[in-house]
Amino acid sequence: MSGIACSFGHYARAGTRAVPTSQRSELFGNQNVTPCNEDLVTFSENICEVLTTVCDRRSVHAYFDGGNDLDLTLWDRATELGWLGIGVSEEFGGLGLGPRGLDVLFRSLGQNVSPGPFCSTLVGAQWLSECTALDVAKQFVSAVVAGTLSLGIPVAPGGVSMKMQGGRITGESETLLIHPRTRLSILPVNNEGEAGFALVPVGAGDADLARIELWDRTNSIGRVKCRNVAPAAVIPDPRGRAVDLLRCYLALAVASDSVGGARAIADQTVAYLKLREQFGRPLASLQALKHRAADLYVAIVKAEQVLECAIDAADGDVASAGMWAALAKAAASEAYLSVADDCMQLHGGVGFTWEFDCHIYLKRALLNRQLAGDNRALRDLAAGQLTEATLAGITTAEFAA
Amino acid sequence: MSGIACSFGHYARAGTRAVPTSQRSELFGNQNVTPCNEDLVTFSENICEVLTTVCDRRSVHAYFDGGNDLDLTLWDRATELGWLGIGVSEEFGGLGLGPRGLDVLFRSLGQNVSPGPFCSTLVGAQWLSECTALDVAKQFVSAVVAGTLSLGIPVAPGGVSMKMQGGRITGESETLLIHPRTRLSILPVNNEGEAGFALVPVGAGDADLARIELWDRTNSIGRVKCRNVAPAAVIPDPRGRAVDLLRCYLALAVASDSVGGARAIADQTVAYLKLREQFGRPLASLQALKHRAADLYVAIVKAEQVLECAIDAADGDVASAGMWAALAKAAASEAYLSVADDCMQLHGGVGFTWEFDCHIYLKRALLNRQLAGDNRALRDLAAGQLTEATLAGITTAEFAA
Amino acid sequence: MLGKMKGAAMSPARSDVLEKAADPALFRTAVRSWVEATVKADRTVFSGRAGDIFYDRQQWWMAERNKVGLGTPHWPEAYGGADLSLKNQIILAEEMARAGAPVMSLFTVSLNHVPATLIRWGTEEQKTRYLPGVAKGVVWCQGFSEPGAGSDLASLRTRAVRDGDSYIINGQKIWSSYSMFAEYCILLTRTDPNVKKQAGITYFIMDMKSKGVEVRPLRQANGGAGFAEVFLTDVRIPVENRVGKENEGWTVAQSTLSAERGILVFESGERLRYVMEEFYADALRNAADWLRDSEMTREFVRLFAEMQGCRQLLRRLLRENEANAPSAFETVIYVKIISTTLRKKIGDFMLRTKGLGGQFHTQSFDEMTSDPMNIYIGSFAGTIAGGSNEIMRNVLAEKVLKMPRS
Amino acid sequence: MLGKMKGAAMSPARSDVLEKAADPALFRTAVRSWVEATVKADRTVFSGRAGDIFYDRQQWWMAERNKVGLGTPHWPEAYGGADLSLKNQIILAEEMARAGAPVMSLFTVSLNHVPATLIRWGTEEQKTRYLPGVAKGVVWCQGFSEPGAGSDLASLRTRAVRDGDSYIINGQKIWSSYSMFAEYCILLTRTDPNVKKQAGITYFIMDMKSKGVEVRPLRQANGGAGFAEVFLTDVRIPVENRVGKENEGWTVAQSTLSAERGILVFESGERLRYVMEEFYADALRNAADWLRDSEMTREFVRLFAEMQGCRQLLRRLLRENEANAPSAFETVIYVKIISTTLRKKIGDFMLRTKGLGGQFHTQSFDEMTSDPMNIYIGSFAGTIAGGSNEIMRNVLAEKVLKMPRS
Repeated sequence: MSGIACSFGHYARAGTRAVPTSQRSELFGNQNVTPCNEDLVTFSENICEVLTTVCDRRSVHAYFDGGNDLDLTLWDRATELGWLGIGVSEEFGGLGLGPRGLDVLFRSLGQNVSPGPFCSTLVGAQWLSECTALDVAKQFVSAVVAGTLSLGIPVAPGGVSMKMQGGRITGESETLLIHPRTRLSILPVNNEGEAGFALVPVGAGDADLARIELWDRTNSIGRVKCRNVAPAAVIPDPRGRAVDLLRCYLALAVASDSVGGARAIADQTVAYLKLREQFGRPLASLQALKHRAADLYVAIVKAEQVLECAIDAADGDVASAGMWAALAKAAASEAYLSVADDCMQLHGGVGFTWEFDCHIYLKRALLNRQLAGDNRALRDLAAGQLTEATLAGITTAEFAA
Repeated sequence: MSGIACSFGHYARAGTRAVPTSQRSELFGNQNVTPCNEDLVTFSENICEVLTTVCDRRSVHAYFDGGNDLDLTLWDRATELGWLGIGVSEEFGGLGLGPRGLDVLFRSLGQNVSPGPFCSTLVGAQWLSECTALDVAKQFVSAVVAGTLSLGIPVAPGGVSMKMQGGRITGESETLLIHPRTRLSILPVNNEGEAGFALVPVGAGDADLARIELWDRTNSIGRVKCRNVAPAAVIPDPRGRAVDLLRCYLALAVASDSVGGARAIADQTVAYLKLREQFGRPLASLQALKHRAADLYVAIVKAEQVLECAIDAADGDVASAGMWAALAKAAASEAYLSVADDCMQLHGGVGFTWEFDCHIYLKRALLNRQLAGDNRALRDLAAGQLTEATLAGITTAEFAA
Repeated sequence: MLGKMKGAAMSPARSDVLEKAADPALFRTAVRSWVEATVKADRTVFSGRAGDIFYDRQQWWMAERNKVGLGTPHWPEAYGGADLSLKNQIILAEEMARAGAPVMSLFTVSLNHVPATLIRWGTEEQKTRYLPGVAKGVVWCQGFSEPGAGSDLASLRTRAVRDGDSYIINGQKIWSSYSMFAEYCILLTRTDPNVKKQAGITYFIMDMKSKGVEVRPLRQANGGAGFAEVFLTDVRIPVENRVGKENEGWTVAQSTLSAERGILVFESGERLRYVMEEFYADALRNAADWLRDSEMTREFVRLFAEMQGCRQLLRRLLRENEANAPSAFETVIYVKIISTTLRKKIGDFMLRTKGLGGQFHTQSFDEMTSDPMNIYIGSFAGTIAGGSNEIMRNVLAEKVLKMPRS
Repeated sequence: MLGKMKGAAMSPARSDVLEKAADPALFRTAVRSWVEATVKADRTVFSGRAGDIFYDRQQWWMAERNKVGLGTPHWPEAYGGADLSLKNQIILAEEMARAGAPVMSLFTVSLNHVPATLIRWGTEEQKTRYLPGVAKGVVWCQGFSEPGAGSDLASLRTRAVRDGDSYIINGQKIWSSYSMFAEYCILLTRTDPNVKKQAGITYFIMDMKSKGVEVRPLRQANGGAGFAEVFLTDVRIPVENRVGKENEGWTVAQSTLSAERGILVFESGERLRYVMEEFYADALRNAADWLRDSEMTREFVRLFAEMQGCRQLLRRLLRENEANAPSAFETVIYVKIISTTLRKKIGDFMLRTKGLGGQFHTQSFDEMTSDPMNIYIGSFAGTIAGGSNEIMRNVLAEKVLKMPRS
């Protein structure tokens, strides 16, 4: 274990800032400096190491079959190790690594098809930290970092808003990405004519969460039915910036999860092809399968590179960040699905059994395709933004420094 | 040479009906009976045999480079052998084999990337034989069968019509599929408010043909500039049936040409892979290339089968014939292009040279994609017809017995 | 008309439906009205029932078909079949598809593989003993594949050792569909490990109630449990249950495998037609969002055309089979690759039209022919089993295109 | 600022542009204003000229670049180069792309392959004799591939036989770009046919004016004539023109080939960016039909994203090259496959947006960077040459994914 993961561990376990700010900025840089790749790689390796132990194949399968509480175990471990503060800035007790830090975490979680409310919570927290008044943000974001609060968010930001009248919300929400135990959700509202979001307590008598069972059992969604519920906070969004940012962060998270998952199942498949013999030789020695394997990695690298552009843009806070995030999510989730699909095929018969991992990755890939919005809609959005920028004579293809 | 091609040859050479009707219907059946596959196969083999001699690789390349008049040579030979009457019925001196006969011919021409005004002329004649008054049809169609008349037709029926006022046409036509020597063209007109077509003399002083050079030099297109031209005949089309039929026949012709071309270049590529050695063994023994080759044929068979459905429908004169023709053309031209593209790649360096055939097939495939209308437009049309039929409770998936 | 019908009076099972067999149009009408009425009854009998009704419903359906002589419609009369002409078999399959009648998947092996094998290779005693049971609903399974012998079937290692009047079997089979329900199993074993792998294989009929047979259901990726592993420990099979000679089982097995290329696939192609037509009609009825997206409607008509082309290809295969045309060898490869990948594409397309809703898990109890996720995930059974599409490409390249072996 | 600039005063060729090299922002500005002004002049000089102006224009452009010390910008100063940092090389390439400056394709070999080879393996005499000529516009070609040795380069058969102080060469080379214009050729020959194929190869510099050298231009699929066959009959090459030792040419050639993986590809990625951006801006200006078809606009933004991802990947490659990171081996494979197939897809997309008009043959005289048909057909040069994408997949599978050789 290198010093970095230990720092994280120690910092979180102590519950206070164990690593002095100066030392941490040396490690990860401040927001103006792109965090050094090596640090992020080490960080990522450490997360992987933990996930490989906690979230191993056997545990994931057992969770998939309802046989353990891996989601909760993982959440506790993530709290302990400080993962929950990776993106948000230091004033919330976070590490301030922003989109690049979140990418590292979501990629690892994707690699291990990990369950738990990570995506909705950390996307929601990142967004809250940037879109709400500091006192509101502090209250909720700090609780997320401390592991005592998880959040629900819309599956596809930009959908139908709930009506809010006289400070109260009534009605059924659109579909939310939300863990069954989550007690607070970000909901789009139309507050007497003004667009915005509300932070709504969930699970109390007047705001039931109706779960929807998914083919991908590593994720949870549902709808909230509100009867005259008073939100914990309201975030006005008259110009639609907040909804764009929420979609952007969610899209990035799904893209990271997708490339992580794609690489993991591809690696697993190549390993399987090396082991499995047919006609007296390993499948991996067959040229047609070699080319198929090569194509998997080409597809993954293509998606990873688009994602890289999108993270750069979000990290650099450039105007086209939302466009790139939308394109990255579309590219990554499609690559994930095509890779997972071909990996099931390349596994042959066993790949089609419940006991092998293929179907778990495939189902997660299928769900990812729908998260943050349908890919057609996301590309339409991107085309609209590209048009606007082009007409204004602004390029979207400049790299953020 | 089997008796069938000899019959054709003899029949045409004699200029009269040398084969008694009874005997011919025994060979090819009358219109109510699907012509026996075997006869068509023999017929097709005979056409191929002739084309292999007349329209060999060397001649096509020379034609492509402007070094011979293969288009005209081929036209003369086709006239002699009676190919020009293959589709139209006996009252025009034809063989009455309809869409199925035309398919056989166009497929063979496509196989050999043959030049000449076959597509526009035979599609035009078939259409005239069914859409015009018998006397008008007899005049023009018989001339086509006799080899003394070739026709121009719109590249994409359903486009912009020319204005016709007081029996005269003025203006520039849309793009036509038309041979430089062709002297009569079918043009869509708006005849004082009524939609229809006109048969317009071309090449005289008041109707210039402006040729447009194509990447695919085996085809000719151009536009006609009319100055107060009196058409040779007018075909009113108030309900749009004629335009639909023209598009249908053209789409079928392009589809046949496409599957013929695709199969030919695929065969040639597989033969090349067997000859060419690399790393001390034939390329054809490499499994990745075997799978690629297999995929070529799968793509071709898929397109051929859709075309088969479309020919069935046109032959059976079912209501959905136009829909199936549009879908077949889209499928076949896309398959052709993807096959020709991959064949160039599979040939390696030599495939990229002017001396090899790949580029000729590739360019014809690219042009085919645009003939009879853009494939997106054709599929939109098909979707519209499918919707109409479905709403009316009519199935389009019944085979024409 | 009735008087002219060939052999109409010969079979006691001849029914109102079968009596029309001489006239395709009348036969179609008769089948249609019978199947529609019966399937409606099916919905009454089984609607609302809980638990795994698959087995009951399959047996009920076999019994109903039997009542009108359609239990084994494509079999020769000599073995209790209706001996339908190809044309009538096509009509029957079309009408079954049209009515959405249950797919007889429980009986796939008994209806197709068993007769294809026994009629050619079985002893008279074997035919008399086993074939009549099929129409009565006796379920068979296939014991061919093994964990180490899938595409490379001939490398199978389940041992059979002669011991007096019987053979002792030890080994493990996998991907054995519905073996948990089966009374008998057609089994491939290795009797001589010291010769070329194809040369040491022997073919048996195994009673699934034999001591030493253990069936462990395998769960599929889509949650279903249609196949199982079969463990064989000192299972004793009498010599009279051997099919063909010792060590000649590979040749016998070729007959078994040829059963997979006929009317069976045809019917599933026909069903896909109705799935697509109904899907489109539903979309129009509900003014589905995706109809306003031309990218989607174009994709739909493209798939619709592929489906129609695939049906056309299946018709060609049936004609070629009937004529014993050598080209059937090529056609069946195209059918396999095209139909299985088409099913996957259609499943995926439908899934996308449902958006997020396509990801909601529904506990459907039917054979789930029209649930997009089931079509999509289930499609892998098609692209992998029965000679994976990769093997098919090898065969196409080497046997049809004559590309040299590496 | 000027005073601090490392080695600024050392080179007599230091120009106004190069003087800014210490500050990337200033350097960019200087390059931009120089290149824009010069390219505008280019349009004046060459517009309206008939005939094959390719050669003249390339030479003019090299001369212009030379005036500001940018003839061989990435070379070490010791060999007359500007010794630009990687950062500045990137800026230069970006600005060349931005301004649509001519691609220096005539000098691809002399600018990249020749120094990559000679600086490492050449004698002092060879370096002094040949390198300075490059900036003055001396054209080189590459004599590597043969009709029977493309992807399997090491199986080349052009013979070189020692005869006193020289070697006698006989054989045939193919795909030799711009060899019709070349003064010199870097040539691979077989000197020992009796050893492992890689072990008997020798590397030469050949004067193209030598007796026995015959160049026959080959026409490409898109009508261009950029490459040629080179026939060698009893060509005499003096021993001092051998690069490296006899029979060690294969090792030398690896340096030559490594030249293809750097800033050269990077610039072409940058150019693709502007092609796409201008294409979209044009479409908007002209309210092109396809903008109203969401299938097309979605495809465009997908390709736009791929293009951006490819540029990102190229930046990674440059960083890895600079750091001598072993991962560059893997990255360069991805770059090759992704950039070449992307170019093809973009060409095809643009073609489709033009409908039938895309099929009209235009007699464009420029390097045709933005004609869709030329991009599309020309893209095959990329997917085939420099190790076909099929070879790349083999290497990726075997060397990176460690899948065993068959």
